[in-house]
Amino acid sequence: MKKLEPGMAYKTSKLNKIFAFLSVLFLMVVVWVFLDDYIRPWKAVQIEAIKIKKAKLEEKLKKVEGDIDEKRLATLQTQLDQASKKVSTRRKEVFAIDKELKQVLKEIKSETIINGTLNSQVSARTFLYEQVQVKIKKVIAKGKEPSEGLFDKKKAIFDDLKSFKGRFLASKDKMKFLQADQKRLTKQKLALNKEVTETNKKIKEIVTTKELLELALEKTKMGPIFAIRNAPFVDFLDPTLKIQQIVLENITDDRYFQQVPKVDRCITCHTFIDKPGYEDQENPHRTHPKLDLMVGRDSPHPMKKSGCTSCHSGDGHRVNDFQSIAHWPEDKEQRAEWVKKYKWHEPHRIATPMLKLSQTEASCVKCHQGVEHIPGATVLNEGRQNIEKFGCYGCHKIKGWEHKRKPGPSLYKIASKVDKEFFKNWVWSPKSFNKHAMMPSFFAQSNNSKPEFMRKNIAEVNAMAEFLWDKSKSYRPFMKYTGGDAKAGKELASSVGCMGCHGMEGAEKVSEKIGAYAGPFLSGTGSKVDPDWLVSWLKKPSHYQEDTIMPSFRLSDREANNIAAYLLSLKNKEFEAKRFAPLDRSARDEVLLAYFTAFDSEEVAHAKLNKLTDRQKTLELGYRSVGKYGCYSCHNIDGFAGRSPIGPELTNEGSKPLTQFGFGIQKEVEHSRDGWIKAHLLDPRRWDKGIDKPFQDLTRMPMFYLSEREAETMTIAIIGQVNDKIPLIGVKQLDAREAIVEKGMKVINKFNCVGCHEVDGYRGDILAKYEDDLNEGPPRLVGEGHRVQLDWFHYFLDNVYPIRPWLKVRMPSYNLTDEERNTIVTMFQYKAGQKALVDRSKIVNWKAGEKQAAKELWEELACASCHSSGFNQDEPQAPNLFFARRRLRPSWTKKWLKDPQAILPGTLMPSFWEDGESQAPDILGGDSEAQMDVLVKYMYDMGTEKLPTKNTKYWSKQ
Amino acid sequence: MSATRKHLNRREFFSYLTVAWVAFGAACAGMASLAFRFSYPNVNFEPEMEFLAGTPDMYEEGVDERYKNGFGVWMVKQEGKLFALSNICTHLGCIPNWLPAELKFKCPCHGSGYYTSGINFEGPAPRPLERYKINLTAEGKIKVDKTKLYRYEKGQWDNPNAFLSV
Amino acid sequence: MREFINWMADPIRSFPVVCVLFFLMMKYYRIVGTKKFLYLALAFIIPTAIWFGSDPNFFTILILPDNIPIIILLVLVGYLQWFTLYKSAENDKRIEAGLCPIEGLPENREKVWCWPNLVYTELFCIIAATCFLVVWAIIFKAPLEEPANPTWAPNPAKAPWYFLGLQEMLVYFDPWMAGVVLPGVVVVGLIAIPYIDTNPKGNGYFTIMERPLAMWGFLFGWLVLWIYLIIVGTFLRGPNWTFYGPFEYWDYHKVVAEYNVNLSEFLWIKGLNTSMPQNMFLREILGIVVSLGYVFVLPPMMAASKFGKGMIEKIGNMRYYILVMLFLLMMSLPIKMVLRWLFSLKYIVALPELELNL
Amino acid sequence: MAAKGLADKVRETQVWKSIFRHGPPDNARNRAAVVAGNVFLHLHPIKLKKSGVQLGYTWCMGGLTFFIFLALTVSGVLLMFYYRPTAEYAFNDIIALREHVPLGIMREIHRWGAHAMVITTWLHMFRVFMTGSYKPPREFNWGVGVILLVLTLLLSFTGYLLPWDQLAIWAITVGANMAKATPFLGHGGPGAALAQIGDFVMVSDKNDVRFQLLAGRFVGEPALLRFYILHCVFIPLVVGTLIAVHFWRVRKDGGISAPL
Repeated sequence: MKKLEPGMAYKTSKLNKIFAFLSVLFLMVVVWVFLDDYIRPWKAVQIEAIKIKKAKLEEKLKKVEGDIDEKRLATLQTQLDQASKKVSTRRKEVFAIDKELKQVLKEIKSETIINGTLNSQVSARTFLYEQVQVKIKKVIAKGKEPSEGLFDKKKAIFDDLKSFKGRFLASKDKMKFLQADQKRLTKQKLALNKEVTETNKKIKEIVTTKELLELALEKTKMGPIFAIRNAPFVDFLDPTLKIQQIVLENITDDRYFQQVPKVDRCITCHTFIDKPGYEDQENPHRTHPKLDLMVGRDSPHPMKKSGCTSCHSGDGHRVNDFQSIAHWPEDKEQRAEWVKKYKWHEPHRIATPMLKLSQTEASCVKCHQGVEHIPGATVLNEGRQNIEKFGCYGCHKIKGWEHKRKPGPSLYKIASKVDKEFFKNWVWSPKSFNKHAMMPSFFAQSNNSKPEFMRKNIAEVNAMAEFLWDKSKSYRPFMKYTGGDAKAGKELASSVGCMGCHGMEGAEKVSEKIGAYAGPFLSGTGSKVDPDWLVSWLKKPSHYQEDTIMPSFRLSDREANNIAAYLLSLKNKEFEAKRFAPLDRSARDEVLLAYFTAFDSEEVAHAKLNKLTDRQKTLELGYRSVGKYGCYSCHNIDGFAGRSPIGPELTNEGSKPLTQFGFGIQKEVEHSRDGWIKAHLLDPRRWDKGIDKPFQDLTRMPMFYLSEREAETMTIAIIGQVNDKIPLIGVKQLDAREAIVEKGMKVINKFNCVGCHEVDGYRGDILAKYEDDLNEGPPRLVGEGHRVQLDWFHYFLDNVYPIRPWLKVRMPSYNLTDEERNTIVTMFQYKAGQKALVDRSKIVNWKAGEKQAAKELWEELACASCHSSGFNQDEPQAPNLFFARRRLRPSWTKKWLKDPQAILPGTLMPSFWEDGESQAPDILGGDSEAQMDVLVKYMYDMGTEKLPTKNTKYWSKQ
Repeated sequence: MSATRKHLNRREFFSYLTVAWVAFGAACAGMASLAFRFSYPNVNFEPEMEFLAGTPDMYEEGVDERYKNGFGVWMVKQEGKLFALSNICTHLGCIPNWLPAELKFKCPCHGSGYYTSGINFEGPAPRPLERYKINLTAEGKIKVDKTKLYRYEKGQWDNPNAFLSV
Repeated sequence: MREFINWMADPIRSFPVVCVLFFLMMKYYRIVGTKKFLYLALAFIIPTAIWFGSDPNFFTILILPDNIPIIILLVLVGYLQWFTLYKSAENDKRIEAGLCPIEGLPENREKVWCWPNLVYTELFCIIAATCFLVVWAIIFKAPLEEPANPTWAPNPAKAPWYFLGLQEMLVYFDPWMAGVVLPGVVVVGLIAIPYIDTNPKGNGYFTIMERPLAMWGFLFGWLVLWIYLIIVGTFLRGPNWTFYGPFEYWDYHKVVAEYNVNLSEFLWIKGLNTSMPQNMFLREILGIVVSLGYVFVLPPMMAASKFGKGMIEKIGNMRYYILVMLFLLMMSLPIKMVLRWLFSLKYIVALPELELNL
Repeated sequence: MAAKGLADKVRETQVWKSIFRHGPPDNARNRAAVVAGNVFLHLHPIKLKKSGVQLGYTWCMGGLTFFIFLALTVSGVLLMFYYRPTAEYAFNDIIALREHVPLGIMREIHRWGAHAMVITTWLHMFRVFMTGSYKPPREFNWGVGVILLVLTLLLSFTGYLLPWDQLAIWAITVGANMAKATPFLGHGGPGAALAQIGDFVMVSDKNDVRFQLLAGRFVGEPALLRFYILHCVFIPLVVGTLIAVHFWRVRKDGGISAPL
């Protein structure tokens, strides 16, 4: 052991060495902290952004420089030189003015001082004077006489004040003179310099853009000042690289105890998101692709009001790395790319990861609630339409969908419509009867195909049939099928308008194009329904079911029989040949027993079962099975009114914690909300795969055989159903007008008016059939509330008569209630922003010569050649104008005359006043406006007040 | 130990100790400066410095106090010019009151007074009130930008961005 | 191999193994407390640790930021425990030879200047600790999960790691025992140690030979009942507080067959094959008797033994009974654990009517 | 040499002398003066047994615990600049600490420091037991130490709630539910059912010890505020006081222990 100093445990030098080593280590760690804190990924992104901006500016500058007319600039330059020379000859004058101006300015300054002093004196004395006044008043109020001294004082102050006021006003006057002098002199000086100033202005006009660009370019320079501003430690002074954020008061984040204003810092890296001109860049430097709808300053959703994560979801607070924001890749390729580039992994512990880019529209529903259709949200609308098509809302409650009718037909009178054998086979496998059937398949699926399960299922289906037939009310068709011409029937069915709601066998291509889904696809009808029932149904659907939406096409008996003949000719032989297995009583009892033992012991259950008769047992199982499979959710079934739907509510599905989705052992399903929902929609029974479940616990959600696209769009619509509490100010509020329109849209959707009519650009499915000539299809309704008079409209909906008799497609008669009719009419009125009624008595007031001119014009333009009804016996090609008086609004008619193509592109109505040029220059001096006015009057003048009925001959004048 | 050796030892000792203390001091200073930097937030949540103040036809001649409480700005229309006047007294930052009867802004703290134009005429205020950048957006709305100041004494009130001609 | 370790790690098996290891360590501390042993152990532990870490499932749990302190703790405890044994072995050899312990050597009892010796030492520790802490902070981010949501509990919901021993106890005891009584007893017991341990030897130096009872008792509580349970709670308890082997994936849906039965049910249903008595005290009579016996009969019985007599002679009645009570309460945890694993015993006394379960 | 000359000159100025009243500590007198004359160092004895400076003996765990306590105090005070203990802001402020507040590792230093303090405290106790240093005359100081250990755990536990995330609220919920089971005082504990006279329930979920701890029936905003005050003010004050007692007793009980 080495000798140590006395009283020392260690050698001092050794201690010092350790101290030195540790201190240096400490210093290094501190440097590390500095760097760690300073280097943040978003800074690199912002520097990249500056570089991009610089490149863009340089490019622009080059272009602008190229645009500058060098020659002109040179001439201006010489002009400027000349001007300067000229001006310099006036130096003497300028000098004199300058001298004078200096004197005036000096005087102004001195007068300002005097003025200010006087002003303060006046204010002070005013105050004193008021005080004395108050004193005097107080004395008087006490009932005493104020002393003389007080009055003297008052007078003294007043005199003083008056004199100051006088001086103050004099000073102010003087100021005004002086200021006028100053103005005059300045003007003179400018005038002397005029030539130079003007030339300079011209030069500036040419180079100003360039100079502005140069100035902007200067700002993108990353020189020493830039480095210092952003250097560590001093970057609190005024950094150029900094976190940018949007604070939203009207949209909040849910903190469960409290709603907190949303803060989005996405723009820290997505620098150009709201700036047009960067569409060609890679993310994050790209401009938002839909700037006119989103993010843009003038769009309906400006960035500062709507933020980013309100639509895209994700953790907008975070900026430090790519991962923490919870970005989510669109597909496998992007996922691989991100993993490589950003070491991306699925975000943990974040309640709302970002939506996939293609699913962003899901968020629209957050704020746009209670509407049928969200303009611009194409994919979402498609998804919602699919939800309607497949009737998801029947079994799953979704807030805002309560008004929808039950997706399936009523089964109240089922026994008179189809036979039992058909029913059983149909329920067992709807697709085997009609591959377009929307009824989903419950049986013979992946999870219940075991013989043991099939046996029980067959018993259930048999029991359900018995139950329904037992409950079915009797119905007697009012018409007999007498046979008909199937060919004529087919022709009629495909042209009269059936295809607006139904797809049709034999016209698959057209059906697919139209994509109608309000009614069933007409296939194999002959193997399905009773002929008498069919004719009666076609003739008058409400006879069988009061609340059906199927309208009457006012078919003659012949026509009805023809269509029936055609539909009955559609047969599915294969299906007809099917024989459903008979009721297996032991299987029935087994299933029933399982129900009973759920709450009772075996013995009690057996006793209960044995108490029932054979029939009762079957009916009991039927009742329970209808309940088990939730048939009543989609169909009206006697005895189930008021039962809540069978499926879980979907209103907040998009906010359900991921851990609450049962992924089972399905490892190939993407571990995300949308992944689960889509997989579930495509094959609901997949979760049972590889799991041994008892019969009663099998997944019951049926198989819809959805296409990939349908499942994807429906998923988007469903994940948008979140429970984010958006404050009222953040939600799109329907104003009174929009609310009325929305109410009407619901009715219009219910009766599927949009299956045939395109309403201001919305749907009009059947028009797909008339691609070649839109005029052959049902009229497009553009500004319909402006076109027609409301009382007529109301009348028409109740008493449909043919307006365009040359069309093969027919406007059917609906079974509307008064309220529904009113709703539709007011909807169109508000949609077009029109007043209720037209005072027809005031339309026609002829001035001298007008009527004559109108008549000439009528002849000249040969109106009657198309609007022939009532004028000649020619085949009409346009509506009967005698009835226009009640139907059309004058203001619309004039607009229509002016430019029909602007209202209905492709219409046959010619434009007689193209670009305001009249084609009849000699009438009324060729004044287009006047011509249109008189023509409108003429039409109303000859029209009749009478309303036509369905029996009115359409060529009549009455 | 010989004298030289002792001397050497001493030098060696001294240099190690110096390194130690210099590094230690630097590290501590670094820590302290980090703590200092910590007290400057990088983002803040104060109200927006830019706001829309309606349309020019909303204003009557004189002083308008609509945007005073929310944004700290008087909108003043005078002699065909509309401008946005700061409501912060140039003396010590109090907020003056607008006295419509006397047509002046009067600061309650130390009695500075300003004309409608914002020019000071009494009390201790060293210079006129500041004006903010004001211009029209494409939709014809008035936009006031408080980040840009115009000061009378620097001759900046004639800047085309300091007022709107109405 | 991994399967085997997963299987072994289950507390049912690993607890006895740990107990045996502890026994071996204390018994042969003179072998354990040699540098040669340390090197051998390191040669074994380091590759093993690397092998463990190479498993993705275990690695995920291992580097959870909140588990880092536990790893640090384990390394420190492991080394310091060995160091203690090493020092003790050295001292005990000297004491056996009739020498004083190393700390008692005159050169170690010499007085030295506080400046620079102590002040420098402290400064070194401070700088080193600061560096360590800062580097730790730079490398590992503090955990932050979703915002607090009172309507939805994450799975598993774990207490802070230093309380995981207590949370593990909750598996075997009702909250009032595991959460209130036992921690209270731990604190009171710790405070009482100096007043119970009257052995004057071993003050100021490392030794095991001179104070075996204190060392065995304390180290059992510290290593087995505290550190080991924290390890179990951190690394081996997953969602639903279900057991997961170190190499097992934390599957939220793992179900473990577990059905526990009360002692009273054993007695009446299985033992006597009758129905449970209505009166709750009668129903639980066996458990009550056993518990009271454990607390009140066992100590005097032990006092009557030869060992007990010796103890009482040395430290007196009062100290003896306090010591025995503390010891019995400490041992109640391993006893309950073993009973749970062997017989699926839930409660010895089950009086849910009074919220009194044991 | 020049540097040395400068240093000597500095040492001769009035300012230096007014602060340091002794020469360089390279002789006995000055070494004593350094320790005795400095308010921060006079906690130490002037001379101590050699084992007291040997890391192999002390492990320096007590000293480190104290240092970490100080480091936590400083970082904690700085964190308070940016943290508001309300349900509305707490979580966002914690995010802010990482995302945009300068020195983004401040929260990490505080959190890991808290864990480190728990570890060093335990190891300190471990060492003290191993060397039998609780034996007379140090029994009382051992007791103080045990209480300090409990308080350290409580400090850490109360701080656990402040980030106001799922981890925090549920860890505290689990922890606070233990208080519910306190015999006689918690409404879920044995004996609570006895404290009832007719309709008058003396121990229920709205007046038991858990309610007192959380100022409510569940972990909500009042609990957050309460834990914040306990974490930042109350427990640190108690700990500080007890640390003073602890150190005082270390000196008075004969310094760091050594064989008798």
